[in-house]
Amino acid sequence: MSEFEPKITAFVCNWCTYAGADLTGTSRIKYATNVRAIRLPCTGRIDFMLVLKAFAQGADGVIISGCHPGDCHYTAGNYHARRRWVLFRSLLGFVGVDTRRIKFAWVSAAEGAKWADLVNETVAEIRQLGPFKQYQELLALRHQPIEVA
Amino acid sequence: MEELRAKAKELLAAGTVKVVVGYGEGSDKYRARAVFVRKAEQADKLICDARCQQNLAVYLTRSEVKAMGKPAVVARPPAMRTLLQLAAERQLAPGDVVVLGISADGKLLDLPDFKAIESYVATVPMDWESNPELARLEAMSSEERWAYWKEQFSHCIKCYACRSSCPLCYCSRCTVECNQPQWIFAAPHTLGNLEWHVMRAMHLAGRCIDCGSCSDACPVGIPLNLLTQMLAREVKSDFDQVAGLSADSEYALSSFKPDDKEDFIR
Amino acid sequence: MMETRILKKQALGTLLERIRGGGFRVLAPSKNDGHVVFKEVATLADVDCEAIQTTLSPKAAVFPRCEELVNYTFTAKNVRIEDHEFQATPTVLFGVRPCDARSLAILNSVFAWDVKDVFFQKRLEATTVIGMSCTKADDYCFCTSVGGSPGDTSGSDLSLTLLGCGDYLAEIVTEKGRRIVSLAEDLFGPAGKVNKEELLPKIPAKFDVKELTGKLPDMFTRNEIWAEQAMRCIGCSTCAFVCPCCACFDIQDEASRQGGTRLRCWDSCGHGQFTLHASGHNPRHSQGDRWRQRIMHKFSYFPDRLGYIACVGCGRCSRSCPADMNLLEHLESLVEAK
Amino acid sequence: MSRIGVFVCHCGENIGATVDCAAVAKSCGDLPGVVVSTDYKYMCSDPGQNMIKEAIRDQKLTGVVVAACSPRMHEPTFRRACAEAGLNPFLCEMANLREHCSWVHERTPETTDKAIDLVRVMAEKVRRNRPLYPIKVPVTKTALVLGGGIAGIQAALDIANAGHKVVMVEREPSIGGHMAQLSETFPTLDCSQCILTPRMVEAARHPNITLYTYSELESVEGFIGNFKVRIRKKARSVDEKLCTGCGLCTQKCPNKRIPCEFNAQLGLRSAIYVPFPQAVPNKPVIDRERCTFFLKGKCKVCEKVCPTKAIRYDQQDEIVEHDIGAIVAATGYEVKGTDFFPEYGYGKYKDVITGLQFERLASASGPTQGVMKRPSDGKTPETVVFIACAGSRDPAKGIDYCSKICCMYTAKHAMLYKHKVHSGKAYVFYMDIRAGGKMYEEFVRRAIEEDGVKYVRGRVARIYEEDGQLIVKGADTLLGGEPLEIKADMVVLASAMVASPGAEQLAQTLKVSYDPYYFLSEAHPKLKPVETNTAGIMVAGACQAPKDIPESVAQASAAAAKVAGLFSQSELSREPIIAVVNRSAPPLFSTCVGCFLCESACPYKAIEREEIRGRDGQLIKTVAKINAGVCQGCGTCVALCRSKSIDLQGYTNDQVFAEVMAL
Repeated sequence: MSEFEPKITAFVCNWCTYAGADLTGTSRIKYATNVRAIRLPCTGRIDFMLVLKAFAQGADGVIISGCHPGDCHYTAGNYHARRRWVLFRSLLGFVGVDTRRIKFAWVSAAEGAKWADLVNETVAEIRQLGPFKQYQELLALRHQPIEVA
Repeated sequence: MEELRAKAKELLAAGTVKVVVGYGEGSDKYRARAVFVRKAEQADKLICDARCQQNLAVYLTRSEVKAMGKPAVVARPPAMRTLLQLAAERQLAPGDVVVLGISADGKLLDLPDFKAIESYVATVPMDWESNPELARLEAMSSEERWAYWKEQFSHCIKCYACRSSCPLCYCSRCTVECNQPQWIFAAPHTLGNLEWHVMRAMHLAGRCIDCGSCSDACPVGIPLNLLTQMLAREVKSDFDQVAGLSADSEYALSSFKPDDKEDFIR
Repeated sequence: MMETRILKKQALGTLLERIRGGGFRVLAPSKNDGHVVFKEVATLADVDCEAIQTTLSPKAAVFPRCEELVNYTFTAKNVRIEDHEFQATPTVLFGVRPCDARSLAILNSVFAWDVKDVFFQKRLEATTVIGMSCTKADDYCFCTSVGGSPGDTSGSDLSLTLLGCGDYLAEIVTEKGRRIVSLAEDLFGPAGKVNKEELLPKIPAKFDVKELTGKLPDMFTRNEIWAEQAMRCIGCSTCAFVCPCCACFDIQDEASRQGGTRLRCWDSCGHGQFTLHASGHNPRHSQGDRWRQRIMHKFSYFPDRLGYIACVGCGRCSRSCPADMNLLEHLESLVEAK
Repeated sequence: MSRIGVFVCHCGENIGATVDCAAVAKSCGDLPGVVVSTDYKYMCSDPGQNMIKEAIRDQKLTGVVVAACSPRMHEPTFRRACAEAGLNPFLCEMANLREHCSWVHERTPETTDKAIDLVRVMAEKVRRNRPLYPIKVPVTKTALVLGGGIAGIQAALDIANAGHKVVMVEREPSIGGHMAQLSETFPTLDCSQCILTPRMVEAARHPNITLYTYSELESVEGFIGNFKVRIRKKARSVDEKLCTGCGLCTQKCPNKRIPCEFNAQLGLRSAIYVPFPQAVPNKPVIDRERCTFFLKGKCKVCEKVCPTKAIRYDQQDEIVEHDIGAIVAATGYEVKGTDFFPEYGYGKYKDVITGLQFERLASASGPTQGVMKRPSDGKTPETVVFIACAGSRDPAKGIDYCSKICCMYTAKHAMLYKHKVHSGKAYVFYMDIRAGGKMYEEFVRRAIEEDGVKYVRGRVARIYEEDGQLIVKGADTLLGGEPLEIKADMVVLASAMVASPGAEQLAQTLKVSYDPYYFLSEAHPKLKPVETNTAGIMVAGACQAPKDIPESVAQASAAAAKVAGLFSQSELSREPIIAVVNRSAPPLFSTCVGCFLCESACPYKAIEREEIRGRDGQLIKTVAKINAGVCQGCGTCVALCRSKSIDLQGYTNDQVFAEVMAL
């Protein structure tokens, strides 16, 4: 049986994490192929609904990463984002989502190695957690006719 | 009750307000309903007793009610908090509304302005501070909570009574109605319902004044206020902010402190 | 003349077993966190026929809250569309109140109007209704004002009426009903003389529905009436969703890059967005406009075009309304209006 | 209907060796809306770019995806190419197959799959791209130079000489910076002050330069071409207009026991003081933390003696505001003090000094008038040990980098010492000698060969005091690590150069990123070494990284050239990646309900209020409006807006959503 390969969607800011991931490349540090990064200008731009949409597209895990506090290219986008994540994460936890499936990290433009570690660790952890069956079950249920209350 | 009627009469007779949004007799002896008293002589329709729990502030942002002219509103503490929050969100300006405040024990309060409302609501505890159901859910394992909410959300028929009854859901276009892109599965299947309720709770995080209208209105009995209560508690514990206590409060999600909680961030 | 039998009190559970054994799914009123709704039941113990009404009507069995219509897949440069092939599950709706039972025919009149809706038809075809006469009513019930009665058998295939002794009077209304009885002939004894009317609650007619339907066409422009009635309406669609007769639906596409599914979901004319045009114009701009539509549709357009009043007087809308909009009260005042 | 072209670049072997580019091109040809999909060795080469241009023309493309390197690298290149072919440049997107794929993965089918996914994401995005047009903003042709050291002075003079106004802010009471403290400079042994002070005077007198000393940057708002800065002029307690700089006050001040900053704590100064004789401006300040009057309420000697009545005890800090078009940060560095080194006595041995202190000892204007006397007892040190790499290149100390100037100044120090104390012995402990630079190697060689400085390759493990002498224990690694013990009269640490205090706060005020050592980050290490990633803000000198004088000056001139370039246009074109509040048909006009919760979330205060009025002038509603000149396009408001009434051009909800759905 082939090992479960998690599907992971990453939302990263342009100035720190995307650049940091560029540096990972420039430094030729290898990491797992499971992650697809979506580039946004700032963590402040990351709508929490995007995370739900990533799960609805079958992601088993999500990475959200941007500039360290104080480093935001836009001064404070990451601070606003951080508050949003505090609440969103608690809310998902409250409805029973295993919040280990969403990784938050500050990765600066200088932290190419940290990006590689983050990806590898996330892949390893999600591999351990297994497919996001709870969500996938709901996805599959979508097209069942709802004939009863 | 007589005091309330007299006050309403006075306000209408003097032309201070054009409509008094209050409670009147409902379909049966268990129900009260919103009434819109526009003539002093109709003020006797107003009642005030334990049945009168609907948050009437919900009507203040409706164009039909706005068109009537300046309103007075019969407000219990949750509705008072609503008025403050609506003011903080620029949906009401001081002087836009006369408040006929009703204390928790049913007395008519003299609340001439927002400052007075602020002082009063500061003394009223909110339900989220002590709801045992919150603690019960939190004591569950993640899997149990998921099972619980999956069951609850499977009942949701997406009638949007939660939204319609919520005095802070005053948007002219709700996210669920955006279809370019379609952010939320609008269909009433469990996943679509989960997305809807998570989205709605997030949009009320830091704004919900805990009136419980959403769960009261839900025809299938989903305890939706647990979601917003849990967030209200987080907002208090993590950011030390409480919605609905001040007419110029900061919104928790558009303010920050450099040392906000981040123990979950690598 | 319809055949009547007696079903022994103790035999009800066995009947359910036989029905299930006959390959039917049984949907019956059942408790759900304090609400009684139609759910699949395994045994009689799951069934709760005590409540005057279930919170939601049984219409989902034939008109699901959400159902798949069409699937499509994206290929290299094309879209492949596939009809959704489905087999309706043979279903017995058990313990259906006479008002709800009548609603299926009303729904059918819409879904079989010009185009026969295959999804609805297949489900209806596969559905057998075992009605249960009312033993009590409340102030929200007004079936008798819109042509029904607490003992009406017209929408049922098999109708049960609780007798004083605890046994049930069984009226076999249709061939489908007879099939159910044939699964358990031994449980049905011969019926003696029963005065059914005596067993039923008395629900006096509250208004003359003919007068109402006659009057409404001229009331379209009476905006003040509609606005006044709808003043406290908060514009949710609880009334429509709990209604056994409301048939409005919305089409939702759920697509991903591989393809998608077209879903039919309940919708309501009470929603502000229901008639919102792409231009931004909304012909039913105010809640009063939408309330008028609701009333006109049920009591004027529907009878005019389909011969049915799209209301069975179950009273659910009024019971569930978060703002205490009371349909009966509003209908009465319309009849009285000058 | 979209007509998308996909262009997959091999980047030579860089992508091609790991990703099956042909397979990517083939697979992406089947994506919806894609009409051309092809691969090529080097897309960024002329033939590569021509291929794209031809496809745009021939195939009437409505969108282009270049699957190549990072968009941070070549997005401008390909967008320009598209524009040249008549396609709006914002209809071109890049999929990062190199940095995010080929360079970080092995050649496996999964890597190619990922590459296809990355292209698909961008193809889905580009289908939803809309043509965008640059935003024109006016440019205020006044530069702000932060820091009055040699870098700041050079930048200010160059900009001012190019004909533009300059506002120069210096934290200390005088400009001059560290260079003013130096005795001689390598490799020519020019007198530092002799070459610096004329520049200081020139800067102060320049008609285009407004100088604020004893002042600090309070806040910066706005953006390139349109900054609004507030500068805090700290209270000097002296009316600069009346003061003639006669110096009577400093002579008569009764409190003269204050360690002198200019002399690196080796000398003393008064409470009212001019930092050094050639200070510019040559006007004193009262050190309020040490002035007897401010501490005890009595004294006022300076006021009594001042012939022009210029003393102002009640002077308040003053905030001045300037409209600024560009900013040059030249805030310099500091060196680690001796207290940083436990192994060298934590600063408790008076005769263990830093290189900067040595500069003052060797300086003719210093506390000893340039005579070599050791701090503890004033004795002429007969044996001096110089320790290079004190703190630098030492991960254990948290300073991994090379301070760069120490090799050279240590050679200079040893040489100066030998020139002053002919009989003295000078030892230099070093790790490596880094003497890259014009005449640098020759200079070090001269110290060794002509002046007889003894270079020992090795580290000093410990210094302790014994009988009034410093025992320096080290090892000579060239002699196989043989332990070495030197009895020294004085030890000079070439202590590490670090970011100046407050650098982190400055970076945050300027919204400029910085490295883990708080040195300001340049926008690109090679190609944009003087710009920061915040448009309109340049860096010069040692605030960016350790540098010597010629490098600082060169970078300052480069920064000045960038500023002059910016100021050469009267308006500036900005990327149209900004937020926009929607407008819709009446009666809604916009889905914005005017809650203005976005207002405080905007880091730039770009959200304004707009009143929508009917034809009769009646107010219909008040909605949010984004100031296109101020918005920087972070999108925080977009994610915050509940009704999705704000969108971000270039990263619209529709685009981002489609990207997620493409996975």
